[in-house]
Amino acid sequence: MKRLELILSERELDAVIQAMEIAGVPGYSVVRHVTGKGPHGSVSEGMEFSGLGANAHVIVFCEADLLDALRAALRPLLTYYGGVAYVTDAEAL
Amino acid sequence: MKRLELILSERELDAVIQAMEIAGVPGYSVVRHVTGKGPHGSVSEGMEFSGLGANAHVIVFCEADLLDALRAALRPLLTYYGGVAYVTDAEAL
Amino acid sequence: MKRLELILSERELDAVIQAMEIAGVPGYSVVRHVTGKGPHGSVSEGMEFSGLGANAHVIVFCEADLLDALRAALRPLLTYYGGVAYVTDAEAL
Amino acid sequence: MDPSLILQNLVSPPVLFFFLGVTAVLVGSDLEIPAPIPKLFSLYLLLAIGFKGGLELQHSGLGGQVLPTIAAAMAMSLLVPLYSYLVLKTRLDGFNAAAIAATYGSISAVTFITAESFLETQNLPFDGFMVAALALMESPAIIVGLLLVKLAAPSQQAEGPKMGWSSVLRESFLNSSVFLLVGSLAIGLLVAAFSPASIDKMLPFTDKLFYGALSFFLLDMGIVAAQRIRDLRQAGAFLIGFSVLMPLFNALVGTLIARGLGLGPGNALLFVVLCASASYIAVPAAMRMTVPQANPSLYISTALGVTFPFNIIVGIPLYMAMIKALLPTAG
Amino acid sequence: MDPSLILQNLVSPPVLFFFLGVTAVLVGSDLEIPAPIPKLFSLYLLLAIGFKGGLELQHSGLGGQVLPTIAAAMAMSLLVPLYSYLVLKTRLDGFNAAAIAATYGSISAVTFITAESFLETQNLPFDGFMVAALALMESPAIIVGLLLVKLAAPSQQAEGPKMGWSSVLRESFLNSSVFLLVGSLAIGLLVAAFSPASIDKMLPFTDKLFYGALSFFLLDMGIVAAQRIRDLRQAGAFLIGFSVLMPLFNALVGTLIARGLGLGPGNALLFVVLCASASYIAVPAAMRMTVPQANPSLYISTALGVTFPFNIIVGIPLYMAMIKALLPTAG
Amino acid sequence: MDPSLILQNLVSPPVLFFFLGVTAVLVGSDLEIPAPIPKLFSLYLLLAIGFKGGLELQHSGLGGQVLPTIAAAMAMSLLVPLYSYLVLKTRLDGFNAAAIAATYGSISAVTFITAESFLETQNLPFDGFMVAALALMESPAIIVGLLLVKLAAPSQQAEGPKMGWSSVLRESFLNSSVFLLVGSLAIGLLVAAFSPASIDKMLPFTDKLFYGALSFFLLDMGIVAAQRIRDLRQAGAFLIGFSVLMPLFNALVGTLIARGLGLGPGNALLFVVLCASASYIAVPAAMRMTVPQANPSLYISTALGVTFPFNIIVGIPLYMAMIKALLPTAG
Ligand SMILES: Nc1ncnc2c1ncn2[C@@H]1O[C@H](COP(=O)(O)O)[C@@H](O)[C@H]1O
Ligand SMILES: Nc1ncnc2c1ncn2[C@@H]1O[C@H](COP(=O)(O)O)[C@@H](O)[C@H]1O
Ligand SMILES: Nc1ncnc2c1ncn2[C@@H]1O[C@H](COP(=O)(O)O)[C@@H](O)[C@H]1O
Ligand code: NA
Ligand code: NA
Ligand code: NA
Repeated sequence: MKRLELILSERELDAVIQAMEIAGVPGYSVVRHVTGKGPHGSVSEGMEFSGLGANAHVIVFCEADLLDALRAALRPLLTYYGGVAYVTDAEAL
Repeated sequence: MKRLELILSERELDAVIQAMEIAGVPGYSVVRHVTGKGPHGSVSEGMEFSGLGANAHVIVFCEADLLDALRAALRPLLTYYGGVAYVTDAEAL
Repeated sequence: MKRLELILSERELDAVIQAMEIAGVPGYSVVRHVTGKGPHGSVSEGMEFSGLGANAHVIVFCEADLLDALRAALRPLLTYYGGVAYVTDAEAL
Repeated sequence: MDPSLILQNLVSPPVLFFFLGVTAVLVGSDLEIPAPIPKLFSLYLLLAIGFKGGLELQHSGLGGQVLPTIAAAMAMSLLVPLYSYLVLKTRLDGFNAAAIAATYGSISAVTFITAESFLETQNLPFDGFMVAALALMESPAIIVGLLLVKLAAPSQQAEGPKMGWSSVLRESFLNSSVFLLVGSLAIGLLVAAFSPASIDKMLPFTDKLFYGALSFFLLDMGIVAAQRIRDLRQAGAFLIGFSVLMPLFNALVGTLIARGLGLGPGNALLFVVLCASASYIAVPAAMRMTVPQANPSLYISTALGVTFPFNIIVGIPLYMAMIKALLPTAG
Repeated sequence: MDPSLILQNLVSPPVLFFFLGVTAVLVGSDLEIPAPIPKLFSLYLLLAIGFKGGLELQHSGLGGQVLPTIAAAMAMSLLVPLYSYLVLKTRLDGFNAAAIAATYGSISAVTFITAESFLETQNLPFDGFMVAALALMESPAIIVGLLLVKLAAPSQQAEGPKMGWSSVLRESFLNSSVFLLVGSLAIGLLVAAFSPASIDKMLPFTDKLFYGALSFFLLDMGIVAAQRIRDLRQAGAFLIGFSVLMPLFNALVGTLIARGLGLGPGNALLFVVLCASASYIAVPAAMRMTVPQANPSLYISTALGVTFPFNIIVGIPLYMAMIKALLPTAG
Repeated sequence: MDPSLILQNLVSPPVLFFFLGVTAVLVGSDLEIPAPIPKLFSLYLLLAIGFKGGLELQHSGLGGQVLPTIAAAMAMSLLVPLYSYLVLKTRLDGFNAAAIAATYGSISAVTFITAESFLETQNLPFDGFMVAALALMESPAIIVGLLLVKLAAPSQQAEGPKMGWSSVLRESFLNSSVFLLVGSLAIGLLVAAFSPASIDKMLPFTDKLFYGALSFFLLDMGIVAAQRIRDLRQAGAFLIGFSVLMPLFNALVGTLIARGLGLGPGNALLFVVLCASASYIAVPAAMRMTVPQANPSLYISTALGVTFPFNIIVGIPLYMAMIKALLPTAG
């Protein structure tokens, strides 16, 4: 099994989840209110009241053979909007 | 060292933590307010006001030889209530 | 690539981030409101109103050769204040 | 019946804000009220309704209609799940039937509050002891629901981790909404009896803000209810029909009991609303924990997606008309 | 002009709490108002201002100056981004120029509210229909901003994931702040027309608390604005100059239009503040989603770090003086 | 002494809601008030108490008893930690002794507020400058605590990352609760002096809601305090004894000082409560950061699990009785 994790702006969360569902993930988990820093600068929760939001952390456990479809679906979104995506190995407990 | 991570409903969190403590984990960390989707459907925070709650994300760093005890303690809970548990390799910084 | 993750008290978060930035991390992500238990006892969010805060979960994706600098910068803080730091392998999606 | 009552109810701020929340979801606005803001309002409403009920209960005492009314309310919270279960069992498995049955035996505090606001705009009096009835209907319904599960599926239930009776009873009697409601009621009673000078200092918070806070909360309830509408496809026509017809039937039974008890029109409406409403706070949370085999989409979407809107939009004025028609004291 | 007006404004609680928030950041205090508390106050202020505006709009009706004023406001929200874009394009790329232009075409609800509070302390009357103008200026500015992007950088835009017009229009008309404001305005209208008895029950929440809640929210705005000051270095002297001079110019244009419309001094000030203020709620969120190529630090730090403080501290009394000097009905 | 005073205090809404919170934990209810709701109330209470204190301070001025009282309060916040340290050092290591000592030198704003509410129900007047005393007692206690650490364990302290005096002083004077309190006090002063017309617009928020908001917050404090009771086993009999006897002793010293200052019974009670209460807001947060070697369970569970409940339940009426017995102006 693989563990895919994405960190991206909350504003793009819906688009990313839709893309993942179309790619066929068996499930996913999302933590919102994530702050951080990356190539596009700092992200804080200070503007949350304005609807600007912070980042979201998405975790997906899936079979290795789904990664290609996910890469194809998610890369354009991450390139255009920013955000990171990394994969690690995982095995069910 | 191993990194065990669980995602399950907040309502079962106390039972899971109790089981882990009996199994002898050296520590654990919990993030609440996790949303997601799995075999049992979508989980949102929309009903938080009703006490229904969302999911929790639990992380445990422990020795590999503790995993059998944790598996024995946690599997029945996850099978009955739902939720996922995965293990990855980790080393102390 | 490596995935470094830290869990430590929110009160030390600023010091840890500053140390990481000096060490040259390309980015980081932070989840606050993390509860847990470790060698120094339980941490809840019950005292959040008092400014005592809970824990923070920090994730850094970086090249392996940065780990030595990060270890040197972060070990003293974790030893003095408490908290854990683990590294796993990761590859970009 | 008087159609102006329904219109009157439709243009009240709480109902309009509920509609606004529903509309937000239907048109695709990103309006949301993030957690835990709805919880703040939910806690506030329970605290305020309990406190006010306690103040009034102290004045009315436990004589007259008080104890019979409370007893009748508790009886309804035992009876409704039983006959609901028989209806539901015709189409659903035991777990889901029991969970939905328990939901309809219990009550919706917000529907009750909205009915109180409706009565106030109609200048119809009602009594504080009705809040005690409200508080005492949640626990029996939860217990009946779990008994039904044990009866219906004793073997399957045994497969899971042991769920002792102590945790079931704790969930029934000590779940946060029942606890806060009963506790605030007791505080209201004590304060009215022994510290009347401090009542005036509480009222700006518990009383003056109440209507506005209810309206704000209903904005969120509208959003959440509309988000549940999608789940209704899963529920199907049978369940949707159930979630409109069962409240109507319960309202009729409630009206007849209210008549038997000799309640005035204000208390009668509150009694009927308790019978006709379904819980989406304490019971779903209890069922999620104690009957994980049941599908939460079913009991939440029926109670919150159909019965709740039906009650606050059409039900309350409709039940008022029913009461006016059937109660000798009313009309 | 009358310098005591500026002083008067400086010592009002909302402005003082804004300063307190700024000071907290400057001296390094760890004072923070964690999410989602600011969102609660932001939702509350929009709901309350909309509701009150609706109540008043029902009384004033749509006759007289109402429709011309609203039309003029909408025209300004189209015009301001156009000429702002021309100025900005001299130094910035098309994406950033368009995003900042849209920001200045739109409005700041909190600046508007602060101006209302200022008028109340000056005992100057104003009308509810100005809230309708406020609500209707956000969407056109967003649309113009996106049109400018399409014009300025049609090829680059095409590189990203397709962003259909439907989602652009939804973001313009249905974003949460526009939606809540318009919805609450409509509710206020309906309630004033059909349920006047419930108005008094809403006022403790929507009216009495308003000033204190505004002050509390401005404490947070002070913190957030001061945290943006660091970003101003990135913005540079040109943009800082823009974010003071453009509001002044817009205020002058607004004053002349108000004169042409024959507005009284109260409505004139609100009109001018709408022209002179820049959005840090709806527009930045819309731009972040639809023009990700623009740098949010630029449009947020100018609108929130410079123009907003300038307006609530100096601008409001300054514009009042301008109006007194230029309007025959004032002074 | 008059036992009815204790009874009177026990049945006031704030104390009853505190009990309700404690009860929730003891009986195992899942009632919880999720973060950051308690923070909202805590910020609100500090803002409101500061603002009201500032308004009143403007009227009373700095003459008469004002400056001597404030000086005496600050002296107590230096003295109490010193003699507390000597007592604590007999059983505890230097780090823990210093941290607990600092906690008892500082004050509990909620205890102070509860005492004010108690005085109001007793119709006893008190002055706004007592809030200034409250605000000025937090910082000295933190500084003495850190000095004690440096004296007691100079070598061990050196092992950790360098903690400069600048960050210690910032933590003492600029931590969020001291900053918000002092800032709101200053705003209250300025508004009373220069913008009296806006006072009435603030009062529904800062004044009318206050008592209800305090009661709601104490519900949470009851939950949190009861959750700390488990930690008391770790603290042991010595510390539990300390956390009841030390406040009593400090109250006695405070009463004598109040007598020397010639304070009226209202101000005297507030002064005594400042001396007798222990901080669970600013000081624990400061100690957690600057003395990580001390065990937070010890200083939090004593201040919050024992001293705080003792003070608001028994202490306040007891100290009032003490004052009536010992002050010539009272009784
Ligand atoms: N190297 C990294 N390690 C961890 N998180 C990162 C890293 N780079 C970016 N992020 C997260 O991804 C978010 C979006 O990044 P970006 O928009 O590419 O700057 C940032 O705000 C961080 O939360
Ligand atoms: N494949 C997956 N990847 C990530 N999270 C998952 C996955 N499957 C389930 N989850 C999480 O586990 C929760 C409980 O799953 P379940 O009750 O089994 O549907 C879901 O709501 C998700 O948050
Ligand atoms: N073995 C562990 N696994 C996961 N989290 C841990 C572990 N040990 C400690 N932690 C987290 O690190 C925090 C600080 O630990 P400490 O101060 O060392 O007790 C704890 O409150 C936990 O959230
Ligand atoms: Na019912
Ligand atoms: Na504008
Ligand atoms: Na003290």
